[in-house]
This record gives sequence, C-alpha cells and structure tokens, in this order.
Amino acid sequence: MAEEKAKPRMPIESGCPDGFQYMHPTMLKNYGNWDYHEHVRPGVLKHVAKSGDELYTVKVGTQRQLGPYEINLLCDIIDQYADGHVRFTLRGTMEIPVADASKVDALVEAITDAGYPIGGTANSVTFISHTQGWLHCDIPGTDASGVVKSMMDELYDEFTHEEMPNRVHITTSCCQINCGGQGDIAINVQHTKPPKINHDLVSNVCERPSVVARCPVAAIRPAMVNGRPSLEVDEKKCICCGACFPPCPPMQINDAEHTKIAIWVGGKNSNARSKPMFHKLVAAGIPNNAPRWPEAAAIVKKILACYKEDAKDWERIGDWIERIGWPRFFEMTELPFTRFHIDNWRGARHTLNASAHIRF
Amino acid sequence: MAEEKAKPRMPIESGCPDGFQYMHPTMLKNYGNWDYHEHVRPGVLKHVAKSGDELYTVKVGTQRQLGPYEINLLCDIIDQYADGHVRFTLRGTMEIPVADASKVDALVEAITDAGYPIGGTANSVTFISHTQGWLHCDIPGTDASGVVKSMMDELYDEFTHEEMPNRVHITTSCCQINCGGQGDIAINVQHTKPPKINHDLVSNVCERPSVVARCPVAAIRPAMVNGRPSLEVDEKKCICCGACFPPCPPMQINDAEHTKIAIWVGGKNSNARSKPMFHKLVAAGIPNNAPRWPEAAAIVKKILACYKEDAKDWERIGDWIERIGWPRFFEMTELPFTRFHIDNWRGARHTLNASAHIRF
Amino acid sequence: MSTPKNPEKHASYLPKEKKSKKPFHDTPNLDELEKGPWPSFVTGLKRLAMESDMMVDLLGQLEHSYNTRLGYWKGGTLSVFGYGGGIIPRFSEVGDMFPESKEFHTLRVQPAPANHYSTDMLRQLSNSWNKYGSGLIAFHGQTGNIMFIGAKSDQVQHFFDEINEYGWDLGGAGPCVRTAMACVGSGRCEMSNLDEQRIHRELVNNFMDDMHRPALPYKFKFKVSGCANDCMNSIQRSDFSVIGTWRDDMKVDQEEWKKYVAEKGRQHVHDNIISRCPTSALTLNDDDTLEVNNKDCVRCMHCLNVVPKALSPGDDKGATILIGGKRTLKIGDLFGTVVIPFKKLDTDEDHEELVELAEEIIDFWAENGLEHERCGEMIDRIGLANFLEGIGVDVDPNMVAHPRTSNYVRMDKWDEEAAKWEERKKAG
Amino acid sequence: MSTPKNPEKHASYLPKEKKSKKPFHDTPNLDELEKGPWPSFVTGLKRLAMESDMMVDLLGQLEHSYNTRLGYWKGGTLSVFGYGGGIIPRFSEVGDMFPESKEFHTLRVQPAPANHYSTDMLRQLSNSWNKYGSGLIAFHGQTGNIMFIGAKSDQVQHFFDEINEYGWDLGGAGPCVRTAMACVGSGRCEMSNLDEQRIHRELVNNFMDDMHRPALPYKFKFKVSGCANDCMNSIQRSDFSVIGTWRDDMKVDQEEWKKYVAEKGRQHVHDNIISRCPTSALTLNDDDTLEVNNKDCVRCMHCLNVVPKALSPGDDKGATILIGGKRTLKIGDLFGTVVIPFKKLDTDEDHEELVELAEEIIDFWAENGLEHERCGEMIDRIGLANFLEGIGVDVDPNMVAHPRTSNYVRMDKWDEEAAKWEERKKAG
Ligand code: SRM
Ligand code: SRM
Ligand code: SRM
Ligand code: SRM
Ligand code: SF4
Ligand code: SF4
Ligand code: SF4
Ligand code: SF4
Ligand code: SF4
Ligand code: SF4
Ligand code: SF4
Ligand code: SF4
Repeated sequence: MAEEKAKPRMPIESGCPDGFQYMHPTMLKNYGNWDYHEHVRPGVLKHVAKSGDELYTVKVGTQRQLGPYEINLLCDIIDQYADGHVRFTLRGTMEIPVADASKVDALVEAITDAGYPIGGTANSVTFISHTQGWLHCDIPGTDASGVVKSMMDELYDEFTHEEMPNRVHITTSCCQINCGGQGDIAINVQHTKPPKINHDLVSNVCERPSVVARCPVAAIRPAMVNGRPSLEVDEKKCICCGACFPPCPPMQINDAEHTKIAIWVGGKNSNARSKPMFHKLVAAGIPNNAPRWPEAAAIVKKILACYKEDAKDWERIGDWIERIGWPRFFEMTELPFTRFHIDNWRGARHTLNASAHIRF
Repeated sequence: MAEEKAKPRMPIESGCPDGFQYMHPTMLKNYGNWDYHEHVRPGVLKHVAKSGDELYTVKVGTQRQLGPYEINLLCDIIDQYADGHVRFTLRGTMEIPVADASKVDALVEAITDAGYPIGGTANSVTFISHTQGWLHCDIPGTDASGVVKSMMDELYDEFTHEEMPNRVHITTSCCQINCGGQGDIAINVQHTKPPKINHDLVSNVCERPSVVARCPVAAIRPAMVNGRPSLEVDEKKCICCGACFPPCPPMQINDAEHTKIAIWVGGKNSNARSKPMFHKLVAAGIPNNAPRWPEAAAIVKKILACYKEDAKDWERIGDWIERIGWPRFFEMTELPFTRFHIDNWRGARHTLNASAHIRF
Repeated sequence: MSTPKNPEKHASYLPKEKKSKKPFHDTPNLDELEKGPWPSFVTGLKRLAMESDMMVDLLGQLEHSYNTRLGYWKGGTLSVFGYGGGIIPRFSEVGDMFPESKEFHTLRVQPAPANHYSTDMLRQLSNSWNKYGSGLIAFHGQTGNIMFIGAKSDQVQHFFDEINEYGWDLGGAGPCVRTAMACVGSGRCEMSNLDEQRIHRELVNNFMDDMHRPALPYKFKFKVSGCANDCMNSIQRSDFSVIGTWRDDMKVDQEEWKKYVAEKGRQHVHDNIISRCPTSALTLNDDDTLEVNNKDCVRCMHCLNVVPKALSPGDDKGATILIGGKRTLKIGDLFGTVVIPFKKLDTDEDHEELVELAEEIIDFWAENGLEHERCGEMIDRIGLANFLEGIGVDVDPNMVAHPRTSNYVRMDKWDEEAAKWEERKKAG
Repeated sequence: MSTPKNPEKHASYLPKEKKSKKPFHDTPNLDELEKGPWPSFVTGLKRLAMESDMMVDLLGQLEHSYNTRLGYWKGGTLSVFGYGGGIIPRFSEVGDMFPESKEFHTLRVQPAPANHYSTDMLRQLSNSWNKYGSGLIAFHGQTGNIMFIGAKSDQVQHFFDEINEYGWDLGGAGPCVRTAMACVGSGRCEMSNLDEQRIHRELVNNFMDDMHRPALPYKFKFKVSGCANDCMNSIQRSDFSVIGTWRDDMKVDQEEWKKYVAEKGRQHVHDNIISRCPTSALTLNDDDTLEVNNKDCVRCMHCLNVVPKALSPGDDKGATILIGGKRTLKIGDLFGTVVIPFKKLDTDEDHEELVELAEEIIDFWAENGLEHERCGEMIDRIGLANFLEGIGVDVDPNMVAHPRTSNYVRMDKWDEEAAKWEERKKAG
C-alpha cells in the first residue's frame, strides 16, 4: 500500500473526448445531413434534417459559472422536459436540444419559471463573452462577471427578443490583453498610466530580459535602483498597455482611478458579406465604476439604440457604420471624436482617409 | 557698357503666369458656368455652357517632345481651322478648343492629314504618361520615349476608338522612382541586382552619410576599400531599388541584362466609385528589349484584351479585378503567380487574404 | 423580476441553512449584483458559501476587489503528475485577510468538440468537483475549456485523477498547443461543410505531448468552423483556423426560392440579398428564379443565411485553412491568413494530410519563432512567402487580397519562380 | 501609315537639305522607332539634327544607349542668376564620343494653370528656344513644367532672360516647392467646384522664394483638381492636394434623368449607376425619378460622370485638402490623407486662409522634416494627430477610414480631448 501511494498515477492522455457519445440522438442520426432551420420564436430554433427529422433547440442564458445547485436544477428540467442532452455555445449559452415539438413549450416554461432567460438567437443581443476578472485572473483591471451581469441586466429584453438588425455579439475583457476577443461591441479595460514599479520585488520575481522583450515599444530597460537590479520605464514611450505586468507583477499597471474602460465597435468575425473586420475605438476614459458600471452601460445602450433604429436588416454594426460613415456614427451616438481615435500604431496609414470620399 | 555687362540681370519672379490671357474666349466667357458635355466621336468632346454656348475639343496625340517644325505645323492648322488657342493635358495630349461646330470636321481632317492621331477621349486608351529616360535623365534603366512610342503604335486603334469599358491610363517609368506615377497599367523598370560600386569614385562624388541615409532597408554602410573611404552593400538585405544611385552614381544599379521591366495594374487615382487604389505587381522579369520592347507590349495587350472582353462598363481595370478576383485575373491573362506577388514590405499584412472569401 | 413560482427551484434560491462555519463578510458591492433579471453569479457564489468557508472568503476577497478596484491573485507553478500545464494556479495576495481562499486554482479540462454533454455526465463532473473543489464550474472558458474554478493545491491531483479515469483530460496553459474548438456544425447545422467533430479531435489529439508539456515558443490554438459564418471566431482567435467551404456550384432549390420571393416580395429580396452579395454574383431573374454566378461567388454565406431553405453549399466540400490569428500582443491584432485555399477532407488520407500540415507548421514555428512569439507574429516578421516555403506550400493568388503594391523587392529569381507556376499549371 | 497627302506638312516629314555639318551616326535601333502609326520622336530628333550638330550627337548618344541599354547622363550644378533651382543640368559621360551634345540641360518653366496657350505664344516660346537651345520642348513634364530640353551651359541664362521678360518663370527642381498643376476645370468642365486657375496661382506664387531657392527638406508639390475625379492625380502625386466638392445636396434635373432612363432602360440604369454607388445612396423610384440620399453620398462623382446632363454638384462648393501623397521613396507609396474635409473658397479671406494653411504646413514640415523626407513621410513618422496639432487643425472623423483598431495608445488626456470636441460642437 505504502509503495503504491509513493508511485503516482500516470495520466491517461486521452485528450479531447469523443463527442458522439454525448450527442443528442437526433443529432447523431442526422449528423452532416441537415436541410434547413427556422426561428420558431426568440430562443427557440428548429432544424430540419434531410431525413425529415426535426430538432428544436432552446437557448438559455446563464451566469457561465455554475455550481451544483444550478447544474442539478437545469439537468432536472432537461431530463424532465427534454431529452437528457445539452450543449454549450462558445459564448457560454446553454442549448437544450429536444426532438419533440410538443415538448418545447413546457420546456421553455420550466426554464423561465426557474429564473433563466430564453433568447440569444438570431438577431438578438447574445450573451456577452465572459472572462475571469477579479474572480480569478492575476492581471485584471476590472471584473468580468460583474460587468457581464450588469450589462445583461440592462440588455435583458434584447436577449429575449429578436429585434436588432442582425446578431449582436458583445465581448468584454478585464485587461488590454482582451481574452474576450473582438466584438460588435467590446467593453475593455484600458490602462492610462505607466506601471508603477515596486523595485524591491523585481529582482526576486522577474526575469528581467524577458520582461524587457515583452514591451511592444521598447520602453523598458534594466536599471540599478537603490543598488539592486531592477527595471526602468521610459514614460514618454510607454503606451500603458500592461504587457509587462503578467511576466513582472511588480510593474503594477492597475490603479483604482486610472484604469479605465474603453468601448470598441464594429468587430466582425463572420465572412458574411464583408470580410472579417477588427473592432474600432469609439469611447474611452470611462470610469471603472464597479459594481454596475453605469457609464459604460449607458454608452453601450446608446450605440445599440442608434444601430437598432438606423441599420438595415442583416447589417452587423460594422457593416452599418461602413455604410453611414464614421462622421454620422459620432453624430448619432453623440460620442466625442478625439485625436486618440486616429490610429498611430504600425500601419496606421491604412486607416486614414486617403480619398476624397467625404460625408457631409 | 562693360559695367552693365558685369551686372547680371535680376530675375522677375513672376511665377506661374495668368492663364486667362491664353484661354479660348468661350472658356473665358463661361468660366465656371458649364452645364454638361457629350462625346461627339472619339477624340472630340462637346461642352455646353449654361449660357448655351458650345465648345468643341479636339484631342490630338503627339510625341510630347515637339520641335519648331511640329509646333508650327500644328499652330498653322489651329490658326486656320480652329480659334488660335490650344492647351495640353497632364498626359501631354494636345487639346484644341473650337467654338464653331461646323469647323470640327475640317480641323479633324487637317490634323489627321498631318499624321497626328485624334482620340484619347472617354473610354479609350489615353496617351501614356511619358518620362525622360535615356534622352535626358541621369538614372534611367530604360528609355521612355521609345517605350511610349512603341506601345502607342501597338495601341493606336485603342487611342482612336472608345471601346474600352472605361478610360485606360497607362504610365511608364524608366527607373523604380516612377516619375510616371501609378496607372491602370504601369510599365516600369525593376532592377534585379544590387549596385556594383566603383570604389575609386565614391569618395570624390558621394556624400557618404546621406547615401547611407537614403537606403530604405539600411543595407549600405561606410567602409574603407583599398585604403580609401567608400561604401559597402549588404547584398542579402539589398532590395535593388536603386535609391542609392542618384545621390551616388558610382553605385551603378543599371545593367544591360539585369535591369528588367515589371508590369503593374489596377492603379486608380479617381475617387469615382472606389477610393483611389495603388497599382499592383502582375508581371516582372521582362527583358528590357529596346528598341521595341515586344515582350512588355505583348503582356500589356493581353491584359487589355482580357479587360476589354470581361469588364463591365465603367469598371476601371482595378475595379474589374476587384470584382472577378485575382485568381481569375492570373488565369485569364495566363501570367504566372509567384512568391514575389506576395507583399513583404511594411504593412504587408494588410494585403493578405484575411478572410474565407475564396474564388474557385 | 417577478416572484418565482417555486422559490426552491430558482436561480435566486438561497438555502436557509448555513453549513459553512465562517460568517459572511459584508458584501454591499456584490449585493448590488443580485439585483436585476439576469441570473446572478453572486447568488451562485453565496449558495456555495453557505456550504464552504473557502467560498465565504472568496466572496470577501472579491468584495475587497470591488471596493479597492484592484485584483489580488498572483500566479505560481502547479501541475499534475506527468504534465507541465493545464492548471492556472492562483494564490491570494490578501490571504491573511481571507485565509480560506488563499489557494484558488483553476483546472482547464477539454470538453468534447462543440461541448456536447449528457445530463448524466454533467452531474458526474459536478459531483467530482464538489468533492475536491469549490463546486464552481465555468461553461466554458473563451478558449473552450471547462474551467473548474477554485481548488486548493492538495486537491488538484485527486480531482484530476478521478475525472481522468472516466474520460476527461486537461487542456492547455502556457506556451503549448491549446484546447481546440469546433462549432456544432454537422450536429445540426445545414451550413456545415465539414466533420467538425473529427477534425477537432484529430488535430488536437495529435498534439497531446505539445499540450501537456509546454515547450513551444508560445500558445497555439486550433478552431474549426463548418462554414464561413465562422461561429468559432477562428480567423481572429486561432493560430490554425479550419473553415468549411465548397468548390462546385451552390445548390439552389428554385421552387423554395420562388416561394420566398413570392412571400417577401422582389424589393425585399433585392435589398436584403441581391444587393448584399459582396461580389454581385446574384441576379434575380424576371421569372423570379435566382441566377448565381458561381465563379464570382466567394462563399461568404450571406445569401445562404437568409434563405437556408432554398440555398445550400455544393457537394464538393472541403476546408480553407488560415494561419496566424490572435489578439494584440505584441505587434497589434492579427487575423489569420489564407494558407490553404481549399483542402479536400473526404478520405482518411485527406484527414492525415491535414494533421501533417499542422505538424509541419508547428515544427517550423517551434524552430523559427522567437520566445513568446505567436505563429502569426512570426509570419509577419519573416513574410508569408518565406513561411510558405518553410512549410512546403505553394503560393496561390487566393492568399492575397491583392498582389504587392510596393516595388521594394528583389526579384532576380523571377524566372525560376515563374517556371514553378507554369509547371504546376501543366501538372493541372 | 498611308502616304501623306502633303508630305511637307506631315509628322513624318524630313527636310531634304541638311544644314548641320556633322554626318549622322548610324542609328539602326532608333530607326525602328520611325515605324508605326504614332508620330515618331525619332523623326522629330532627326529633323532637328538636320539643322544642328548638337542634335546629331544627341541622336548618336541615344543610339548608343539603345545599343548598350545604359544611360550616359550625369548631373551637376547650374542655375540662372538669383535662383538656386529650376534647371536639370546634364553632362554626358560619353562626351568624347559625342562632343557636340556633351552639355544638354533642361530648363523647367512653369506654364499657366491647366496649360493654356495662344498659338502666338507657343510660337514665341519655340522661337526663343530655337535661338538658344536645341529647339526641343516637352509639353509637359509629369510635374507640369514646360521642359526645354537641350541647352549648353552658356545659353541657359540668355534663354531664361528672354522668356522671363515676356512673362515666364522657372519652375522647381531640388528640395523646394515645385511647379503646381490644375485641371482644366472651370475652363470648360461642368464638374468643377473650384476656381482652379486662381487657387493654383495663389498657392504656388506665394512660395516663389521656396521654389527658386531650394532649402526645404525635400520637394513639395501642389495639385488642384476641380472634383473628385481628380484628373490631376493629386491624391497620389502631390504633397498638397486640393479637390473640389460640395456640401449641400447634388442637383438632379429629374426631366433629364427620366429622359436618360427612357433612352437607356431601367436595367442599364440599375447596372451602371444605382448599383455602382459606393454607399448605395441612390434609388431609382418606380416613376423613374431618382432619389439621392445625400447624407450617404460621398461625392465620388460616379453618377454625375454617367449622366452629366441630369446630375450636377450642389451650390455650397468648396475643397477637400489632402496632404502627403507621393511615390515610393523611402517608406513605400503614400496617398494623401484628408486634413481639411471641407474648405469654403468663396471670399478673398477664404482664399487667404488656404494659402495660410499651406504656409503653416510647409513651415511645420521645414522645421520637423528630416533631410530628404517628404511631408507625407513625416506624417507617417510622427502620426497624423501630432501633425494636425502642429499645424493647428482640429481632428475630424472624415480624416479616417475608420478609428484605431489597436489599443496600443496612451489616453490619459482623454477628458481634455473629449472636452475640445464638445466645445466645438457647442460652438457649432
Ligand atoms: C451555437 C453557435 C455555434 C456553437 O457551436 O457554439 C452558433 C450557432 C448558429 N449560428 Fe453562429 N453561432 C455561434 C456563434 C457565432 C459567432 C461567434 C460569437 O458569437 O462570438 C459568430 C461570428 C461572430 C462575429 O462575426 O463577430 C457567428 C456568426 C453567425 C452568422 C453570421 C452573422 C453575420 O451576418 O455576420 C450566422 C448566419 C446567420 O445569422 O444566419 C450564424 C448562424 C448560426 C446558426 C443559424 C447556424 C445553425 O443553423 O445552427 C446557429 C443559430 C444560432 C442562433 O442562436 O440563432 N452565426 N455565430 C454559437 C452561438 C453563440 C451564442 O451563444 O450566441
Ligand atoms: C480563462 C480565459 C478567459 C476566460 O475567462 O474565458 C483566459 C484567461 C487568461 N488569459 Fe487569455 N484567456 C482565455 C482565452 C483567451 C482568448 C480567446 C480564445 O482563445 O479564443 C484570447 C484571444 C485569442 C488569442 O489567442 O490571441 C486570449 C488571449 C490572451 C493573451 C494574449 C495573447 C496574444 O498573443 O495577444 C494572453 C497573454 C499571454 O499569453 O501572454 C492571455 C493570458 C491569459 C491569462 C493566462 C493571464 C496570465 O498571463 O496570467 C489568463 C488566466 C486567467 C485565469 O485566471 O484563468 N490570454 N485568451 C480564457 C481561457 C479559458 C480556456 O482555456 O478556455
Ligand atoms: C484633360 C484632362 C484634365 C486636364 O486638365 O489635363 C481630363 C479631362 C477630362 N476628364 Fe479626366 N482628364 C484628364 C486626366 C485624368 C486623370 C489623370 C490621368 O490621366 O493620369 C484621371 C485620373 C486617373 C486615374 O484614376 O488613374 C482622370 C479621371 C477622370 C474620370 C474618372 C474615371 C473613373 O471612372 O475612374 C472622369 C469621369 C468620366 O470618365 O466621366 C474624367 C472626366 C473628364 C472629363 C470628361 C471632364 C470634362 O468634362 O471636361 C474630361 C474629358 C476628357 C476626355 O478626354 O474624355 N476624368 N482624368 C486630362 C486628360 C488626360 C489625357 O490626356 O487623357
Ligand atoms: C522630368 C520628370 C519626368 C518627365 O519626363 O516628365 C522627372 C524627372 C526626374 N525626377 Fe521625378 N520627374 C518628374 C515628375 C515626377 C513625378 C510626377 C508628378 O510630379 O506628378 C513624381 C511622382 C510624385 C512624387 O512627387 O512623388 C516624381 C518622383 C520622383 C522621385 C521620387 C520622390 C519620392 O519621394 O518618392 C525622385 C527622386 C528624388 O527626388 O530623390 C524623382 C527625381 C527625378 C530626377 C530629378 C532624377 C534625379 O534625381 O536626377 C529626374 C530628372 C530627369 C531629367 O533629366 O529631367 N522624381 N517625379 C518629371 C518632372 C517634369 C516637370 O518638372 O514637369
Ligand atoms: S482579459 Fe486579461 S484580466 Fe481578463 S481573463 Fe484575460 S488576461 Fe485575465
Ligand atoms: S505598460 Fe506596456 S508600454 Fe508600458 S512599459 Fe509596460 S509593456 Fe512597455
Ligand atoms: S522615372 Fe527615373 S529615370 Fe525616368 S525620368 Fe524619373 S527619375 Fe529619371
Ligand atoms: S539598391 Fe536600394 S536597397 Fe540596395 S543598397 Fe541601394 S538603396 Fe539600398
Ligand atoms: S460555423 Fe457555419 S457550420 Fe458551424 S455552426 Fe456556424 S453556421 Fe453552422
Ligand atoms: S455566398 Fe456570398 S458571395 Fe456567394 S453568392 Fe451568396 S452572397 Fe454572394
Ligand atoms: S478633376 Fe473634375 S473638374 Fe477637373 S477636369 Fe477632371 S472632371 Fe473636370
Ligand atoms: S456621387 Fe458617388 S457616392 Fe454620391 S450618389 Fe453618386 S455614385 Fe453615390
């Protein structure tokens, strides 16, 4: 026994498990042979296979982090009203497949009764891409769970209805690294001051050459401070990106006051119509106002209101702005246009207006 | 008298002269008050002023460099058949304004009889932008007058007819500096070997630091060669652009064999429909085959033939290719696509296909 | 939010009985986040804290973050036996104030492609985690992992051993191949051109060594989308993006199409479909049938999205592969770039070739990438053409939005390179 | 080419009598360029060579270039009294072989805007040049100069003095303000929104000192186009591009428009006009009238080009100013960038302001540009926002194709900058 304990268990490097074992039987049977889909109502999709089989999907908003209570609660409902299978989307929305049309209403009702929203399909505002934030990450400038929760409260009706011109994919990121990715709207931390260095810690904690190498603008140099090896930041060069902080936590970038929120719009990853587009800065300097970030929420809602009113069907936010032009976007949303909107990063010239195409 | 001779004449810095004094009276009278224009026939435009006045313009192709014989010959015709005024376009085409419709035919006939082509209007191939070449420049890899003459011979019918989908603006440049500018089609010198340095001359002729500063890839360093200050080129880095040659002629970039011709397409300066676009490399390694450059001419004609056949009305060459896609362009023109077509200059990533938009 | 029908079975439910020993910290900020209609994570955390002192302190630390607007976790090193990655260790910087949650590690576990579960398996995973960890699971992380959030150092191995026995393995963290993602695709979506489940598993499971023992220049992500809608954001968010497409003509069910036109009207069809095609490849004929110029169609998916009943991908399916997507660090955002315009994925050999391509790319990058340099950054540094040469892939005009505009290039090898193209053309 | 009616009055004419003393060199290569229908410059050169030994040797050197495929001119320094530029001196490297043309300088002379001439003036210029130089004149150089090609060093001053007396002045060469260009515009073109003649002269004539005594970092070019067709290629080929546009609604003559529709058919109108508008700002109404969404129209000119009889620019005319266009050296080609989206050019004050803007820009660049750095390269180096600040111009969203996509920017001055915008908004 003692011997066995000393010999640790070798991992089974099974990797990514086979999904077919967990798949709903109708999905399995018709795998690769689907014919078309329809939108039954917000939050409910109907897919029809070439075999004629039908599959309904009920899309449920959750808080992403689930405990045993929620898991059991939802699994109970799925077992009772659906077919014992479930999947999650890349946004952390739960999708409950159910083969029998007659079960859908009861399922929807049970889920609604349990306090979970049904929606996020088609031209709704989907669940916000969620990152770790203060709950778990080591570098966050803000929280993710809180931002997502407070925004989803505000956008609840847009999740449960399909009234936008096209899908709206919102993302959020709790530092400039942007694990949440690009979005139709992205609500991201933006640092505004160079890191403050805790020189006492640098030599213990940080591999100095690799920190120096991380800085995108070569603003960091090794230096002796108080007789000990540390680092120095050229504050004129520093763009306050925070990239030095993960490899060297003594380069404190977060700050209760100067860590701000910025809002970006028009990111688009699909290839539908236009090619994929990066999101673009529209607002910054927004206070990191926990616990409910009302200033950021107000801007997001304003942008969505303009989009909802003005865009044509199937125009994503980026498509819409391409058509109406940036001058009108800033006019409609009443956001200020500043020198910071003009790119000055590498390749900035590709973002300038090199034409006489002007909007009046 | 001797005194006067010693005192040189001070220039009158009159600058750009007043154009109104040379302007055709109908232009002057209706300056800024024109209503519309029509295409009477290839080479003849009709402009109608708001006053109702009419003005015809007869567009004449020349060889750009004119001597007293040509000037008198053409001026005689203008005086006899037109109104004693003339202007030149930025391409070096002659435009003869004539107010009286009844004079147009005789004018056209007289010019044609004198051996000058009438054309270059609307959707024709206009006269090629002409640079100096071996006739006058100090850095040319080829001739300009000869290239233009031989190409215009080939494209004569396209100049005198209006059968292209839209205007075609061809340019040519006798070194990579490209004084001829971007074009629907650009026929430009492309050097393919690093400069050979005549070390004996460098120290006399070249200001070394400024030559070093001119190199776009920092391939030049000062060096001592045979005990004298000279320059050295890192041939691995050198992109053979020839930028070092004008400030330092001992850095001989031209070479009877390795100076080649490259062909670029899709440059567009107008803002009509699409924004201005740079021209793009399509063919290179073309022999600098004076006196008639048949290989280059063949490629130009092939491209024009494909464009003429396939493009929609009003599509410039660049617009056309945007629509049909580059794979089809290379298919249709039968030109090879190589690694050199893939940009690797700064900002190259903006030229890559970052989408799933694929042509089959 | 209206009062729940059954408060015991509701997102807002809080058990009456508190089993944890530590009293709750005051959490006025977090309490604000219990308001509003969206299910509250705070209520979820409190529910767990009713059972667990660790979660009581976790709530305390989180409230402290809300108060001070600063984070208090720091990293460290932690792993299970035999592996070098897959866990994100977290040690509290305010452990003295909140000692019970001073260790709060996350295990990243790879789900099945497209995140399918039976409810049984969900309950089983939840039970195991409840036994060894906080009970809190994020479905899923942005890279696709199931994130088991909140374990003490000494519980990590036990939890892993337990779930590893019934079929689950760690995902990636650190400079390694990461957990992959695939869309639901063939599972129910008529747009799909791929067997996403298979491709996902074949790609990532081939690199388990590179995932579990981080030794690459930096992270490397695979994402698989069955069509150009790219529901996996693969072009932006993965180093190796596989996107389904087709090479022959799209299928048009003219009867369904005409029904659609009849129902919606010609103006609507023009405004929403015909005029939205990026390459003007569509014509609405006078008899209300649709004409598709398949040579101009770039498979953007728009028209298929609008009328899925009438329009579908062709039969000659395969994938476009784009390499090098990623976020900002350190040269600015990069989208993936087309490296294989079309890869047939029918036979076993086809699938093997795809895996070999991934190997080729990872090998070349492992050798030529700088430390902390993503594959896309390397391509940006060395140039796409050199990268293609390095991995033995031929150039193709589909790889560029347009050919070079700058004459700054040395081309003395033109004839050689042109000859290659001519040979390939001859070879067909 | 058919036989000319009157061989004495024909592009191919060669006088029978040879007045020059030197015998012709053999020119088999150049002779090839006498074939074909386009008027031959070689015949032109030969005509001159019948009168001039210099041109005999010039033909010889040119043939030598054709033979060896190399050029044989080198530069030098040459100027007229009081000026430092405007002449391109050329000395032959094969002067021993072709001694008569060993000096062959070019004088760059500024034409009137849009290159208008009376035949009298053309003859007068030709006569003067024939007296002092080769007789060969290029109408015009790519920067717009009349290029008097082929003078010996000792004739340059005489020629200049003569034509300067009757109203002609040298253009630019070297690091200086260059000769400007303007399109024919208001002279006869209904698209024009500007008084090109005036703008051209006001701009360039304000900088005669900067043109004639080169002391700037590098060259600086003005080009003026009356509308966005940009017949002067100004966005690509000038440092300071002035492009006419209008701010109110375009004018639609619905009767003319309907005539056009009736004549060409609705399908044609749709294919050639409606669907070609870059911002889909046009609608063909059911009654064949045209509806223009002037808010979306970007004044690209396309629809006006197609139907000039029906569509015209609005009344509230002015100019868009773009700065920094140029060719490749040394960072790759640059287009100009919008710096003033709209400049009213009605009053004298408006025109003065335009000149002041040019002064501001040239001053800032003269101070901040590196040696041999064009204005556009400087902007690329320092960033557009800094440039705008330097010249005292407010930012505007029309200056960008889109706002920044990269978060690599320091924004602690956000509030200040936002306040500026709000103030401007309030001020109207
Ligand atoms: C479930 C999911 C894939 C998965 O395996 O997880 C999915 C599923 C579907 N997507 Fe998606 N998309 C999903 C994320 C995405 C994403 C990525 C994202 O959300 O971050 C994109 C690209 C986002 C972008 O461009 O920024 C995406 C772009 C699309 C598009 C293209 C939309 C466009 O016009 O640009 C379609 C086509 C459409 O709308 O008809 C589409 C269509 C669909 C269809 C209709 C396909 C089908 O027949 O099953 C699915 C219906 C979803 C619905 O709720 O209406 N899906 N889809 C993802 C749901 C996320 C969520 O919780 O809401
Ligand atoms: C957990 C997660 C956010 C979430 O809550 O969902 C996450 C969390 C972290 N990311 Fe991320 N990233 C997560 C998805 C992403 C994505 C999205 C994706 O994969 O589609 C991206 C953008 C795509 C990309 O790969 O570029 C992303 C781009 C980054 C980067 C920037 C990489 C770059 O080259 O620009 C870093 C920084 C680094 O690696 O040096 C980073 C680093 C981190 C670290 C490890 C921060 C650090 O250095 O300590 C975070 C650990 C947080 C924690 O405590 O768990 N994370 N990260 C996501 C991973 C969960 C999972 O495994 O499923
Ligand atoms: C005379 C000239 C201006 C001058 O002051 O010198 C001129 C004159 C006219 N241009 Fe131009 N353009 C002239 C060079 C240009 C150039 C520059 C060039 O040739 O290098 C351009 C931009 C070139 C580019 O994009 O690369 C130019 C782009 C246009 C366009 C836009 C075409 C397009 O669709 O992209 C129009 C509109 C049109 O075609 O109706 C236009 C229209 C016109 C009109 C119809 C304007 C008018 O009513 O007078 C003139 C008729 C010309 C004709 O021959 O049909 N002009 N035009 C130039 C004649 C050059 C020549 O010898 O052929
Ligand atoms: C004569 C002319 C070509 C022609 O035959 O028409 C010409 C000829 C020369 N150009 Fe040019 N350029 C001429 C118009 C242009 C243009 C077109 C334009 O102005 O619209 C351009 C492109 C636009 C631009 O400004 O970038 C042009 C871009 C250059 C450059 C590259 C500048 C750059 O920043 O990229 C050089 C190189 C330099 O200045 O160092 C250059 C240099 C030269 C030099 C001075 C070469 C040298 O360094 O000795 C050539 C003198 C040739 C000679 O013997 O006369 N030339 N050059 C044109 C001037 C005639 C005139 O004054 O009217
Ligand atoms: S966005 Fe930044 S803070 Fe948030 S999880 Fe990712 S790395 Fe951590
Ligand atoms: S915050 Fe960014 S720019 Fe500033 S020193 Fe750190 S890595 Fe460099
Ligand atoms: S293109 Fe080059 S060779 Fe030709 S004139 Fe201009 S500078 Fe001289
Ligand atoms: S040819 Fe160009 S790249 Fe080569 S050394 Fe000269 S300036 Fe540099
Ligand atoms: S990427 Fe395409 S195939 Fe996959 S789920 Fe989305 S729409 Fe369906
Ligand atoms: S898939 Fe896209 S590109 Fe192809 S026809 Fe449809 S809309 Fe056009
Ligand atoms: S630029 Fe415009 S105004 Fe000037 S000639 Fe061309 S079309 Fe006419
Ligand atoms: S001018 Fe151009 S942008 Fe304006 S309506 Fe006409 S085509 Fe459209």
